[in-house]
Amino acid sequence: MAFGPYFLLATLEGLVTAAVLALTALGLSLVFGVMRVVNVAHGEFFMLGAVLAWAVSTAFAGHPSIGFAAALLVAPLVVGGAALLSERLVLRRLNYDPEATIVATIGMLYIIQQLALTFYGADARPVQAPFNVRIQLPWFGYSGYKLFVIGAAIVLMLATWFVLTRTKVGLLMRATQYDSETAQAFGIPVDRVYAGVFALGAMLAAVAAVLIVPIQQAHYLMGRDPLLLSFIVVIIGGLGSLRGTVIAALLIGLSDGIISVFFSPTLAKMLATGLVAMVLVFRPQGLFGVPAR
Amino acid sequence: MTDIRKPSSLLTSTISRRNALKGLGAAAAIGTAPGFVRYAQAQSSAPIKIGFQAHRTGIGAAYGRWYERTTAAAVKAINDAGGINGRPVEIITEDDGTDAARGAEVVEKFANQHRTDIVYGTLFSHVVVGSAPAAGELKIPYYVVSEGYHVASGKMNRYVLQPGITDVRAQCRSVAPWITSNVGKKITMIYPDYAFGHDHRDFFGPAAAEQGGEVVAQIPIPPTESSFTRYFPQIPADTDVIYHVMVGPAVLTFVKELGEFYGGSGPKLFGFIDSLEAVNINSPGLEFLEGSHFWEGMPRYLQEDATDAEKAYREAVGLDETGASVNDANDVSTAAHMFGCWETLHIIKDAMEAADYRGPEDRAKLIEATEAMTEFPEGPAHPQGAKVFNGKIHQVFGSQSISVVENGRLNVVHRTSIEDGMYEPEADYTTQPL
Amino acid sequence: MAAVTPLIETRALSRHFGGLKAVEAVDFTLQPGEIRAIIGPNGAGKTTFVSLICGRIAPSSGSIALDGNDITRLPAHKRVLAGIAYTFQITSIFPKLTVYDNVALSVQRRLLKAGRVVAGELDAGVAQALARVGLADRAQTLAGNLAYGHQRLLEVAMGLALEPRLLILDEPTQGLSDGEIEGFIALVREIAKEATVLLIEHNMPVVMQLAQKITVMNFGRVLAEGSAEEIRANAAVQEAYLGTGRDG
Amino acid sequence: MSAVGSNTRVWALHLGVIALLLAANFVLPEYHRGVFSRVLVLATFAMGYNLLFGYTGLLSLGHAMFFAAGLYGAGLPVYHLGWSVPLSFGTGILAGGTLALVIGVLALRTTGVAFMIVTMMFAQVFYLTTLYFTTWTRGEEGLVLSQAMRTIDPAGLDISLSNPSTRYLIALTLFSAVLLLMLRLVRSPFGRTLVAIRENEERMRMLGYDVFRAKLTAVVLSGLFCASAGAAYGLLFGYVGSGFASIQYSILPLLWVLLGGAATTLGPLVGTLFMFYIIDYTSGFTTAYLLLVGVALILLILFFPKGLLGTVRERWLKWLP
Repeated sequence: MAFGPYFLLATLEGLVTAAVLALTALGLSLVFGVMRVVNVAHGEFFMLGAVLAWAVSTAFAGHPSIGFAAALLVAPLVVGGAALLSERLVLRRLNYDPEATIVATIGMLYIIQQLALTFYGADARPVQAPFNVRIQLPWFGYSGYKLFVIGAAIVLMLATWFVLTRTKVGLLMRATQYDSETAQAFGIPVDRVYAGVFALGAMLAAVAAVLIVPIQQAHYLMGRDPLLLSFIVVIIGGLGSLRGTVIAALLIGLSDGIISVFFSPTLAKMLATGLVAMVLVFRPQGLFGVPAR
Repeated sequence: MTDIRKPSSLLTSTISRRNALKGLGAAAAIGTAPGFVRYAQAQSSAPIKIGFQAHRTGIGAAYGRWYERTTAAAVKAINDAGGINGRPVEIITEDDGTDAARGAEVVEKFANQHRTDIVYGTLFSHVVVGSAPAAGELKIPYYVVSEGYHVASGKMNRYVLQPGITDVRAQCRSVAPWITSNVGKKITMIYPDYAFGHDHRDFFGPAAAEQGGEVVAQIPIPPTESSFTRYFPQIPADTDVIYHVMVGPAVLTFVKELGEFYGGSGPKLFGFIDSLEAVNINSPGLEFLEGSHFWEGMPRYLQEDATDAEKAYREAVGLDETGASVNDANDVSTAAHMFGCWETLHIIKDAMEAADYRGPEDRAKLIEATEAMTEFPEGPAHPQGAKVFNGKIHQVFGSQSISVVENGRLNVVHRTSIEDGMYEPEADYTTQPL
Repeated sequence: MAAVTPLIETRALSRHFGGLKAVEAVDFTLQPGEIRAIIGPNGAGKTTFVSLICGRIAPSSGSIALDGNDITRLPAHKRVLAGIAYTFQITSIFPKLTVYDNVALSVQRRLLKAGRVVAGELDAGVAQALARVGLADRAQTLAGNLAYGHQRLLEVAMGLALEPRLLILDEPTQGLSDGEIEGFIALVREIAKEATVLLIEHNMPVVMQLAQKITVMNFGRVLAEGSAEEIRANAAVQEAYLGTGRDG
Repeated sequence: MSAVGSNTRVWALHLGVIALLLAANFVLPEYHRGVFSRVLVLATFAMGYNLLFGYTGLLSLGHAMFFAAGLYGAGLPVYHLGWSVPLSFGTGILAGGTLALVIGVLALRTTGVAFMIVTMMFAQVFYLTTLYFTTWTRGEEGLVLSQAMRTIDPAGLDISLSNPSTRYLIALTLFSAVLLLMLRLVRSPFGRTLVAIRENEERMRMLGYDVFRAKLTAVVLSGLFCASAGAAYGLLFGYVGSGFASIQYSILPLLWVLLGGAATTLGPLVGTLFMFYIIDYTSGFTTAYLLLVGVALILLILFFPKGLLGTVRERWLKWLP
């Protein structure tokens, strides 16, 4: 294939990766930014979203778009509920101590994985896309649904941005993120903000997962890669920076896709990962973070 | 030694319970001291314990589930027919988490804690390789059902055997002639970028070349990958056939994206069913596989010419005619591999009986008896078909099926001969001390 | 010119944060043995200025010399070894370690510089520093459990234990009671016998009692410099600071 | 700080633990002796991690690369070049130390969570490298070091590392050496320096400490300890594979250390043993053992937030190092 179309394809693929990654990472970034805890179970919330999407969509007969729409609604709600529960039962009692939270969320990771294995099974299961449009370009065919995923992610990101910057809820979150003690002093229910943020973070991961399952199947071990990549995106983007998160997701999604045009795939992955690490080494505050002083 | 090396009638699956008991009686009669007789009788009722290293969790869990079912069915069949040397077989299962390090620990647990007679059952190559040193050191026979080329390569040790499933090197070789003469000569290979994929790369290419084929491109995919479309442009335009072998849950994506990329007009496909084990071939997104060909270790769908042994095996394991569980049509089996569990357990039975195995002190004899085996005829013990065993490299060779996807079914179009897959052995375990 | 080389001399020292000129073109000299106070309204750049001297912050331009040797590019820890000690404006101690351990870290640093750490010398050094600030009986308390005033004293003790040539105290009396301030003034006089003291202070009576010379900063620049009387009389200072001042 | 009385007590405790472990070689049932052999090596890995995480306060998620550097650094020469066991053990440690130096210089430019992510990414590169050079490493599948390769033969003495007792004693020797080194280290001025850096880095800088250098030293020492564990693991148990370089082996030492008690000398051993046996035990009676492990972790951290020994120290034995 000629270089031009090849590059176009790599870019499209990179955009899909970036779209899903941005949503997942945004959830992690919120939790990380506001609560200052590392949620190792974030990837499992993603997986749970995918598994639920399968369960919900197969429960609906008829046109696949009905099941998909239902999944898009139900999966995030259930995952958010689960996250809320674990926040109330565990994280709050740990006082959000960073190290204790790591152990606790590793524990949650095991629990969620095992429950998925027991009740869902070890198989990779596909979910039907709400529509099946194959767009034939002069050089290759491309999935119309993938383009939809990019669009949907943009809409969801905009909605989140709106909530964070234009609503009272967003203000409470930002105030808590800025300085939780002062926020508490000003009568902001920090405790409830934390619970809400944790649930919202998980829901964003779940939404991303519902969007991706028609492309990548639901599997009980699918949470690891999104977790690692999300962490990278959050840090590269700069903590708590929505714009940074999006740009970092684009950077990682695209670099991964485009470098693979030039090198053998595994070597490309090595280079892309090393390169992104070096960005962080020489700009430790991330691309859009403010230097400590 | 020389005696054992000759195939005897005991090695065939025709052995009946009465014969086994007769053999036992003879053995007991040989022991002259009263103490010995008592010992033999006590032994005779105690079960033979087989440690089953299972992938219950981790990436191999889908295979592990069916390996467990097949194992349970085979053990039931063996016990119903009188057990091994008249003793019942007991399976003790430990999860290895599909992890190499845990695999070795589990082998130690079997040998030293559960005191099993042997260890058996592993599929994933890294677990086999990780566990092999422990088996060798503890001198406990380790029968794997893995299809990796590790055992036959000579890199394991004398206690590791693979008598129930053909290795990947032979699989590659045996499908090469059919592909080059029926599908196309210019071949692009897509395979995972680690050892299993590299075996395909290293063994299929030369085999295809021998047949006048040519590998025009090799596309290794990193194992951490979950999306594949961007690799497809590397497939040369003049490719006749894409040879794909992927494992792990991402494979559905792979197949689906291939379909989106080419629509109906791409090169022909030849794949290893490893990709789609435990996956319904009629899953959404897989429609474009229609008309493509697959290697199958054993047919997933019940074929019209299925032997009686095959039908009996399928019934015992609980497979419906589409290769799914009789209890749940969505619970698709790993039919192309799991037959190896059934056959391996029957080989263990035959070898134990040939070695007159009584307990862990006879493990060396058991290894020698297994090494002495040469041929397994098709039958209830070997429903997948006849096989030839090479005791020097501890590896069995059988015929392979090539199937086409027609109307959402996999129909066998060709069966390779055992000779198609044979290669020059590169090792000899029998020279190693026991 | 003068027979004595200044202990600290800065030339055109500046530090900008984005558009903010926190410190701008400051020429400053400090003679050995002085007690110098730096005063000025909040945001005048006092803390940034002393941070430039001790090396916590790198300057945007200008130079700093210690004993006539340029130390502009010297990292902070080497400046400490060269004799510049800094106590933080916001108490910076090791709250989870004992008072003893806090001071021991200073003594250990001094001993490591000289050679090796011998347990006896360590104990003696810690005891001495704690005795000088009056915390000898609190050695085994966790520093985080000390009362605020005592934490400030601990900070000073950590600085003292380094046996510095220049001790920079950043608002040391903030949050201390009147009684504690009395003791503190005596302590600084005691310290000044061996070391030069550079003090940022808001409490004017303290400044007036201690400082031989006062430097007034405003908007990042030096507004005036002189004795207590001169500063009192300076119209610019009155306007900028004392006139609207907090403590009169 | 350390009164003479507590000094004796501390050494007595550590030597006592080592003596107990030595005695265990002769009384433990065969299976558990094998388990302890592995745990001792893995606990050494955890101790190396603890030096950096527990004492210096640097949370790395990339320590699998140091363990694996030791594993491959020792395993590849043995396998491909036929080097002797002691020599390749040395190259394994050297490989880990060199890697730690390079990674340290780069990663220590970052702090906090960025440090965690950078180390994780470098480790990912290392992991992919072991896959990329499959020709040499056999990647995921790995290499078996045969028993013949794992024999030390000084002056005609044939010492096989695959003999259970020999293996146990070698593992114990390594563990004891690193444990006593750690004990000395954390009670030395350098150890106090690391702890103080963990507590308040800025203050340390302003007390005249070269913080970067101290942290780099900690990274290198940590890398050396972890690599020694990796090298020993490969040589003692005869398997070298990419799995040991995966993220899982970066999370495990963190988990072991947090369970046992961060910044306690014996915590890594306790945590590793505890984690091993809880998995071994629960997997015996349920297939859903990960569920129980998860619940156990959460309960543990709720009721023993400082880890097992950390809590013991906090509540009862204040003198525990």
